[in-house]
Amino acid sequence: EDYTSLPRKETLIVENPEGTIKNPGWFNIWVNGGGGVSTGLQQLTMDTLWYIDPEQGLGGAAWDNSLAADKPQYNADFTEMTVKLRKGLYWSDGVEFTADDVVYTVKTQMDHPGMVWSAAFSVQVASVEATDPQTVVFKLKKPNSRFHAIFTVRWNGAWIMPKHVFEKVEDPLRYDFANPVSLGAYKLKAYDPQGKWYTWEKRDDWQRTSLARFGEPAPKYVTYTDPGPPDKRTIAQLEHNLDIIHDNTPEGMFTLKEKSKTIDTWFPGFPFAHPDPTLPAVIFNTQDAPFDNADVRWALALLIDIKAVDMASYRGAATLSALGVPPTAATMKDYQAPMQDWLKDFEIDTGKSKIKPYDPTVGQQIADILRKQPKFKDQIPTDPEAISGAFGYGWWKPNPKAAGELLEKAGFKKSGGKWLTPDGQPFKIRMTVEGDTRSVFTRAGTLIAQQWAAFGIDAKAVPAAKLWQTALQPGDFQVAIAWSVETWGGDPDLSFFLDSWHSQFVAKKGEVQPPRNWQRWSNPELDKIIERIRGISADDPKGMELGKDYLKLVAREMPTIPLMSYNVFTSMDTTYWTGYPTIKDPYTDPVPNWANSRLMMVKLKPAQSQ
Amino acid sequence: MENLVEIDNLKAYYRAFLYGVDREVRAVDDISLTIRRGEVYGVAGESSSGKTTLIKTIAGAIRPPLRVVSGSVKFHFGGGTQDLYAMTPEERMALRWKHLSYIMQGSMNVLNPVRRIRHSFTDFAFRHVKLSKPVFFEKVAAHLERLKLDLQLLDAYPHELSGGMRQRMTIALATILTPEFIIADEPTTALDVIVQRDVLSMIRDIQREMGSSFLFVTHDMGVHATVSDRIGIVYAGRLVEEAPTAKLFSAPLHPYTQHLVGSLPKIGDPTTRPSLEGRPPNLAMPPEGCRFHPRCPKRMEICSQKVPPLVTVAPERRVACFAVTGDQV
Amino acid sequence: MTPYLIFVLKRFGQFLLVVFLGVTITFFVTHLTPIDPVEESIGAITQMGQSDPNAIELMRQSLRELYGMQGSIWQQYLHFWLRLATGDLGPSLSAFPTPVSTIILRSLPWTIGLMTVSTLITFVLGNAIGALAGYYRKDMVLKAVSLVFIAMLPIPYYILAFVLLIVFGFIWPVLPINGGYEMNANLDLSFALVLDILKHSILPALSLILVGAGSWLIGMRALVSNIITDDYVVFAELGGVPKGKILRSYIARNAMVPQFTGLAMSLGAIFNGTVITEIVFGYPGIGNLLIEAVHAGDYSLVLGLSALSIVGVAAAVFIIDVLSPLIDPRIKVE
Amino acid sequence: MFTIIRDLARQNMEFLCGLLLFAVIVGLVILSYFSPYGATDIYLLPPDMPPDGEYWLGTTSRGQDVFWQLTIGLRNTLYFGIGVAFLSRIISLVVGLVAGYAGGAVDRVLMAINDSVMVIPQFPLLILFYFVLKDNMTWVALIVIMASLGWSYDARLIRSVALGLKSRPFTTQSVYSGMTMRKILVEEHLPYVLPIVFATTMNNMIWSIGMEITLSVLGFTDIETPTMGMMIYWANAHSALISGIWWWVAAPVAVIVILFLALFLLSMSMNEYNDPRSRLNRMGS
Amino acid sequence: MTLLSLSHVTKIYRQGGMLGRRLITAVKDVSFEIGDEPEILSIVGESGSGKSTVAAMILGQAEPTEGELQFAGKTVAIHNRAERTAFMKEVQPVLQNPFEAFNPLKRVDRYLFETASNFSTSGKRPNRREVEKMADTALHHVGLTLEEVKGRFPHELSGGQLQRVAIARALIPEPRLLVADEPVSMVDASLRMAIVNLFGRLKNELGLSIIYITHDLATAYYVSDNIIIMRKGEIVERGRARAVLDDPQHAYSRALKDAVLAAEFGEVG
Ligand SMILES: Nc1ncnc2c1ncn2[C@@H]1O[C@H](COP(=O)(O)OP(=O)(O)OP(=O)(O)O)[C@@H](O)[C@H]1O
Ligand SMILES: Nc1ncnc2c1ncn2[C@@H]1O[C@H](COP(=O)(O)OP(=O)(O)OP(=O)(O)O)[C@@H](O)[C@H]1O
Ligand SMILES: [Mg+2]
Ligand SMILES: [Mg+2]
Ligand code: NI
Repeated sequence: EDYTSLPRKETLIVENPEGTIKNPGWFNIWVNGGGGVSTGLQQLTMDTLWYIDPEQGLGGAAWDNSLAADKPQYNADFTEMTVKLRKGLYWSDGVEFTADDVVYTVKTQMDHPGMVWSAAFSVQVASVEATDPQTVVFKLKKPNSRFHAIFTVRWNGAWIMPKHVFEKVEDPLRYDFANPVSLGAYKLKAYDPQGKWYTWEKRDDWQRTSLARFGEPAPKYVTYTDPGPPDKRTIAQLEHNLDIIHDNTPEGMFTLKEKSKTIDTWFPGFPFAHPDPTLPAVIFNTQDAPFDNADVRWALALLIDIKAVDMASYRGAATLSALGVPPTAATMKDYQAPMQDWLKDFEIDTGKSKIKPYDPTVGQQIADILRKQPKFKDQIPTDPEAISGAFGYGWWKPNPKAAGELLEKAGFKKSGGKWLTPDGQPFKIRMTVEGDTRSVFTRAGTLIAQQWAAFGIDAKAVPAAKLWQTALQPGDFQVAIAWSVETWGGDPDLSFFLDSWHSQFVAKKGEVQPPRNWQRWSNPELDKIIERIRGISADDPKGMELGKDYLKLVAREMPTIPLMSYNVFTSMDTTYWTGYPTIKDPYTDPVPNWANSRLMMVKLKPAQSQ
Repeated sequence: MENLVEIDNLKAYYRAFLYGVDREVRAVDDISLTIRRGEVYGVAGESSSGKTTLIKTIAGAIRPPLRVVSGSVKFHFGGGTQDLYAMTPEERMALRWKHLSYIMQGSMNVLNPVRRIRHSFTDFAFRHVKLSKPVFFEKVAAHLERLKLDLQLLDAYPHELSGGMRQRMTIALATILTPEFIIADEPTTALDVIVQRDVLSMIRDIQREMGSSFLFVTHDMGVHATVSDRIGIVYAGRLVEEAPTAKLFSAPLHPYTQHLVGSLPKIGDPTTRPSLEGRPPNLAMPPEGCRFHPRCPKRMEICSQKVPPLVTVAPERRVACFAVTGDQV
Repeated sequence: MTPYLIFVLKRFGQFLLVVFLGVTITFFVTHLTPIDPVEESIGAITQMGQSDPNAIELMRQSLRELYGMQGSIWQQYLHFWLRLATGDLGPSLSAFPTPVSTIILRSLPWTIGLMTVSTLITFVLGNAIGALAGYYRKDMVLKAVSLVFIAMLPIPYYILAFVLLIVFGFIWPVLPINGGYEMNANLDLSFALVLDILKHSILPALSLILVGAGSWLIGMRALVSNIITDDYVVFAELGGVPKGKILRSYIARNAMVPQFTGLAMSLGAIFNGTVITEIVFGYPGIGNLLIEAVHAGDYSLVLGLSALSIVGVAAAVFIIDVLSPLIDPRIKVE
Repeated sequence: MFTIIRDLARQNMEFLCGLLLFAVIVGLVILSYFSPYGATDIYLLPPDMPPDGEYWLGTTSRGQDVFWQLTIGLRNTLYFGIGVAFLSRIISLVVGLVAGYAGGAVDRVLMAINDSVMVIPQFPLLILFYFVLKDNMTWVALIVIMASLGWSYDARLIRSVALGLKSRPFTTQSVYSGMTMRKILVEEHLPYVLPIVFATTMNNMIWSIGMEITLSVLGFTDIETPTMGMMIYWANAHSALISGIWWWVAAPVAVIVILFLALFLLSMSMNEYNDPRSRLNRMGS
Repeated sequence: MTLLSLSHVTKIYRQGGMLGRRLITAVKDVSFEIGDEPEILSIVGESGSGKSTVAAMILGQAEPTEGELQFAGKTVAIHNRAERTAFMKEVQPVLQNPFEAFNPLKRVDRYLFETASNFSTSGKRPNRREVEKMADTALHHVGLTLEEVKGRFPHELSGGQLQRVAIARALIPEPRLLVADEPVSMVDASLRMAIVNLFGRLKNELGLSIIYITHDLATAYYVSDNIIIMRKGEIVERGRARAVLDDPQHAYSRALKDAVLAAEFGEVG
C-alpha cells in the first residue's frame, strides 16, 4: 500500500500512557512479555464475557454482557457458574467464536503456569466445560460469589484466546501472537517496530463483534501513540496532532484550556479532570509503631489542611473524599451523599474532649477560593450540587489542639516544640512519595509532610521511583501516598478491593504483601464485613449496606487517610472528532487506556465532512 | 666587500608586565654592527647575555614580550635595500627563506613531529621556486647529497633521526634556496664532539660554495675559532668587542674577552685557569656605567658612572672599555 | 613477531581484562537491585485486575521458575559467562522470553546512527572553532562564537533540548519533534523515508551538537594556545609558511593527537545512549531502554546494555591505543 | 596572594570577568543564609507571580520566591559540585601520581582498575545505587558515589604528567635529598599537576552538576533538598515552560551559566598564571 | 681497601617491553676502581657509549645485569629505605642541568634542609637550627652562604650559583663519592671553569672522590686525575688523565681528541 500517513480525518489519535513499548512485536496479552497492553490491543481487539463501566455505560447500565448473553448464573452455594454466550460473533480471520474458545482459554492458562491468568484459574477452577457451543460451565474448588469478576472488565479482565490460533502453537508462553487475531471491532494495521505507535483499522465485518450492538464505530483508523512527556502532549494537542491526552499535569490542562478553543474535558469547567475509581490516600504502615495506633493516625489526619493540599497537588482541581471510597459519579450517589448526615454527627474522643471533626463545607470553600482567581473565575460551577460533584462534599477540619490531645493520649510528649514518641525519641516520619511518575501525589505528600513538620514532627517526603515494588509490597515504608482502594467505579459492589483486605491475606512483617491492603491493616470487624459480602451475590442490595459499615469502620479507625479522587487530566480535541464522554454524557470513562474506552468508538462523530 | 646587513643602534627589550612583576629586560641595548657579503660573523658571550635576542631581532622573529624599542635593521638583498622594521608583514614573508633563513636555537626540535620531513621542504621552500614538484625534489636530492644526508630520510619522521641528523636536516632546509643571509643560533650545542665537527665543516663548506653570509651564535669559543671570520662579543646586552677571529684570540682587548679567552682549558696545558667572580648582571636592573664593572679586574672610577662607547681602536677592531680607550667620548 | 604485533596483543589482553572487570562489577551491582523482575511482572499482571493473594503466590512461584532465577548469585555469574561465551545474552526478564539481544538490536541502529553523526559533527565543529579561536586569539567574532558555545555547555541538556523543541516545534513549527520518523509512516525503504528520518534527526542532533561542541572547543583552544609557542610552529612562521598551512598542518595536526583519543572515547560512549534526548524527542534508542530495564529490575537487559557499553568504550580505548603509533609517529611501540 | 589577584584582575580581562561573575555567585550563596523563607516551605506566597518589585524573580507555582529558592538551590548545587570535584580530585591525584611515579606492577594494577572504572556505564549504575540505597540516598551518598565514578579519566591525565615528572632531574634531586615518596608526590609533583587539576575540576563540576540535574529531572534524587536540578524538576513537574512560568526555569539556567562562565574564565586565567611557560618567562631575572 | 670497584659490569637494557626481543648492551664488561685516596675520575666518550648508565649503576639507580659493584668493600644492594638512606649518605649525584635540577616552583633551600634533616650525621633527627647550620657549612664549601640562598627560587639564582647549591646539597651527608654526570655541559665557558675549579678544591679540601662524566675533553684534562674513555659500552682506554690525553693510544681516543675544537684560531678539515 502506498501511504506515508493515514487520512487524518478518518484517524483517531490517542495517547498510550504506557509510553514506548519495549517489545513492540509482542501481542500475546496472555503472557507478560514486554508488549503493550493499552496500545489498542485490549481496547480494540480483545473481548471477554462481561464489562462493568466506571461510568454509566451504554446499554443503560454500567453492567454489560459482552461475549456473554446474560449475567453469570451461580448455583446456591456459589460453587458452579454457568455462562451463556452470544451467537454470531466472529474472530477477525473469519472463524466463529464459541464456548470452546472460553474453555480453551481457561485450560491453556491452567496448563501453563506463568501465563497471566493461569494462577487465578488454577486456584479456583476445578473444571470447565462447554456443554454446548454457547454454554460454558465452571466448577469451582470452593464457593465464590464473585468468580465472574475474573471475566469482568473494569480496566481489563481475563481475555478470551483464539483457540484455533493457539492450538497450533507449540508453546503458548513463547508465542508472540504477531498479527493478532481480533475479537473486537478493529484489527491491527501497522505498528512501529520501535514501539512508539500502533494503528488499528476497523474490521470490514465489525457487525460480527459484540460492540456492534451499540452501532458502527466511527474512526476508520485508531492510532495509539507515545507522545512523550506532558509538555509535548500539550504541544501536540494544541497543534491538533493528538486527539486524546490520557493524562496531563494540572498546569498543562489549564494551558490547553486557555490556549485551545477545541478542547473537551470531563467537567467542562474546573476541575476538568476525570476522577478515577481509585482513592489516593495517606497510607500508614499499621504494622509499625506508632502507626498501629488509631489515635496517632487520627491525630495526623487532623493536622492536614486539605484545602492547602488540594491547591498544592491539583491546584484545586480535585474531588475530595473523607470516606474510604473514590468519589466517582456513581459512589457520590451511592455512598458519599447518603452518608453526609452520619459524617456531620460523627464524633471522636481525644481523651480530653469529644469533637466532631467533619467540615461539610470544604468543597464549597475550595470553589470560593478558586472563583477568586481571575484565570478560573468563569469556570467554577455555582450550583451547590455541581460543586459537591466536582470538588467533593467535605473533609476533616484541621484541629491541632485535638491532634495534640490524641497524641498525648497515645503517650506522646511535646518538648521544646518537638513531639517525642512514648519512648522518648523524636517523632520522625518519612513520607514515601512516588517521584516523577505521579507528580501530583508527590506534591501532596510534600505539603502534608510540611504541615506535620509545622506541628513539631520531624516529617519529610522522600521519593521512591518504584513505590509499589520497593516500598508498598515489601512493607518498607512508614507512611506513603498511594491508593489501596479501587472500585468498579460504576458499580457499588466494594468487593473488588475489599476482599483482599481480609486479615487472612495480611503478610507478616518483612514479607511481601499481596496487592491492595498496603496498610497491612487487620481488624476483626472488617473481616466480618468481608465474609458477609462474600456470602451474597454481587448485585445483592445488602452489599451497599455492608459497604457503609466498612466506611464507618475505616472512618473511626483511619487505617489510611483518604484524600481525594485520583484525577486524570484527560483532554479531548474536537477538531476531528466529537462525541467524547463528559459529565454531561457520561457513557464511559474518557481515560483511553481502559478497555471500556471501546465504547467511545461508536459514540464519536467526525467533526468535519469526510 | 660590500655590506649585506646593517644594524644601527638596535634596542630590543622584553617588556614583562606579569602578575605582580613589572619589568623591562634590556636584552639588546644599543647594538650596531654590519655583516658583509660572504662572511661568517660570530656572536659570543655568556649565557643569557642577549645573543639569542639579538639575532631574533635581526631575523625579525619578534613576538611579545620582546619589542624593538629603537634602531634599524637593513638588508641589501638582491641589490636593493630593505628596512626590516619598515616592511609590511607580507613583504617580510616574501624575504624569508628566499633571502633570509633562520635556524633557531634548539634546531633539533624545530621540525613538525607528526609529518614526514619531505613536507617541511614543500612547506618552506616549494612556494619560492618556479619548478614542478618532481623537479624541485630532484634539486632537494642533490642538495641533501651534498650534505651527506641519505635521500630516504626525506620520508622519515623527525624523531626517527638522531639529533645530529636532525640538525643537519634543518641546515639543509635553511640552505636549500641558497639564501643570501643565514642566521644560526647554537646549531651544534648538545652534539657529540665528533658529530659537531662534521656539522661545522659542512656549514663552512656550503657557506663558501654559496657565498652566503652567516650570522652565528654560540658561547663555545672553540666553535667560533673554527668557523667565524669575525667575532662580536656580547656582554649583558651590549656589544663590548668586535674583531677578526685571529685577532680576538691572540690579543683580546676587553677584560671580559680576555677572561673568556684566558679561561679556556686546553689539552696539553695544565696551568690553572681562574674563574670569573660574581654573577651575571640582571638585565632588568643592569649596573650603572659599564655593565661588566662589578666583575672587572681593571675597574676604574669612571666605569661605574659612564657607559663606555664602542670605539674603533684599529681597523676592523672595536671595543667598549675605558681601560683600553681611555676616558674619551 | 614484530614488536607492533606484540604490542597489539598485549593491549588486547588489557582490553579483555578491562572488559572482564567492568562486566563483573556491573554484574554484581545490577544484582544488588532491590527490584525483583518477578514482582515487577506480578505487578503488571495484578494490574490486569487480579488480587487473589493465593493466586499471586502461585504465580510468583511459576514465574521464578520460568525466568530461571534459581541458584546462588555465583552460579548465575558462572552461567552468565558460559552463556556469553556463546554470544547469548539470555532472555530479557521484563520481556520474557524475548532474547535480550533482539531487544537491544532493535534500538541500537538508531542510537548508533544519531550519535555517530552528531558526535562527529560536534567533534569537527568544536575543534574547528577551537583551533581558529586558539590561533587567532584577538578575533572578536571567534571570541563571541566561542563564548556562545562555552555558555551553552552548562545549560542543563534537558532545558536546552526542550527550548529547541518549543522553538522549532511549536513557536515556529518547521521540524518534527517526536520519534525517529513520521507516525504511521510506511517503513519500506524509500527515498521519502530516508528524508523523513533525516528530518526527524535534525533537532536531536542539533541539541547534542550545541551542548557538546563547547567542551571540544575549550580543549582544542587550550591545546592550540600551547602548541603555537612550540618550536616547530615558531620555526614554520619564521620560515614564512602560510598561516593557513601552519594552522592546518602544524597546529591542528599536532593538537589532533590527544583530541582523537577523546573522540574515540566519545564514540565508544555512544553505547550509553542519550536518555534525555530519547525522552525529550521521543527518539528511539537504547538509553530509554536502559532506564526501563533498570526500573523493571530486568538485570539481564541492564547487563546486556552495560556489557555493550563497556565493550564499546574499552574497544575504543584499545583501538586508539593500537592506532596511536600511526596517528602520532612519535609514540614508540615500547 | 592579594597582589597576585590584583594584578591578575588588572592585566587579565578574563580573570576580571570571571572574578565578577564569581562574586555574583558567592553573593547569592551568602544571601542564601539570610533567606526569609524556609528552603522547603511551599505555598507561602501567591503562586505564578511574574518577576516584579516584590518578587524579584517571580514566584513558582508552588508558592515559593524564585530568587530565594535560587540562592539556596545554588548553594546546595555548588556544595554538591565542589564535594564531588574535591573527592574525585583526591582519588585521581592519588591514583595518577602513585601510578606514574611507582610504575611497574603498581602502575599496571592501578591502571587496570582505572580503566575498568572508566568503561563502566555511569548512568545505570547511578540509578541502581538510587534503588539500592533508597532513603539513604542522601546528598552525601550521592557525592561519594559520583566521586567514585568521576575520577578515572583525570587520573590517567595526571599519570601521564607524573610519568614525565618522574624523569625530571629535580625528582632525582629530591630522592637523593632523602625525601619519602609521599613527600615527593605531594610537595614536588603535585604543583605540576595542579593546572590539570584546575582544568579538570571545571569539567568535573559540569559533569556532576549536569548529572545531578539529569537525575533530578528523572526524579532520582532527594526532592526535599533544593538544588538547581530540583528547581528544574519541580518546574518541569508543573509544566512551567508550557504554561508560561518561564522565570522558574530561566533563573536557574542563567545562574548555572554564570557559575560556569565564572569557573571557566577563572580556571583559564589561573592556568595561564600557573603555566610553567609564563613562569619561565619570568626566569633569568 | 678501595672506595668503589666495578668488576666486569655489564648492563643490558631490554627494549620492547616484557616480550621484546631487542637487547641493548649499554655497558659491556666494565671494570675500574677508585681507591681510598681522593681522586677525580673522568669518563668521556661518544654519545650513547654508556657513561650515564655507569653513573646510574654507581648511584644505585640501575642494577647491573652481570658483574658486581662494591662500595667500601660491600656489594651495593638496595632493598629497602634504610639501605637506600645508608647508601645515599655515601654516594651523591650532581646533575647535568642546574636549571632543571631544582623544582622551579620550590625554594632551593628546601633541598638543603631536607637533605640535612634526612641524613644527619649524628643519627637522630636534627632541629631547625642544626639543619641550617649544616646547610650553611656545606654552602661555605662551595663559596656561598645560606643568607644568599635562603628563601630564593631557582630562577632567582644564576646557573653557576644553582650548580654550586646542588653540589653543596650533595655535600651535606658528607659523602665520600660524588657522581657528576655532565655537570657543565649546559653552562657557558666561564661558569664551566668555576665549577670545574670547585671540584678540584673539594677533592683537596674535603677528600672527596668525584666521578666526572663529560664530553669536554679539555676540562677533563684540566681537572681529573684518571680518565676512562668509553665507546659502545666498552672502555677503550684508561689511565692518568694527562698522559692519556697527551698521547692517546686507541684510534677512537685519537679521533676524539682530534675532534676537539681548540679555542685558537684555526680551521677544520
Ligand atoms: N620571553 C622572555 N621574557 C622575558 N625575558 C626574557 C625572555 N626571553 C629571554 N629573556 C631574557 O633576556 C635575556 C637575554 O636572553 P637570551 O636568550 O637572548 O640570551 P642568550 O645569550 O641567547 O643565552 P643562551 O646562551 O642561554 O642561549 C635573559 O636575561 C633572559 O632571561
Ligand atoms: N632506561 C633505558 N632503557 C633502555 N635503553 C637505555 C636506557 N638508558 C640508556 N639506554 C641505552 O643505553 C645506551 C647507553 O646510554 P647512556 O645514556 O648510558 O649513554 P651516554 O654515554 O650517557 O650518552 P650521552 O653522552 O648521550 O649522555 C644507549 O644506547 C641508550 O639508548
Ligand atoms: Mg641563546
Ligand atoms: Mg649521558
Ligand atoms: Ni520513573
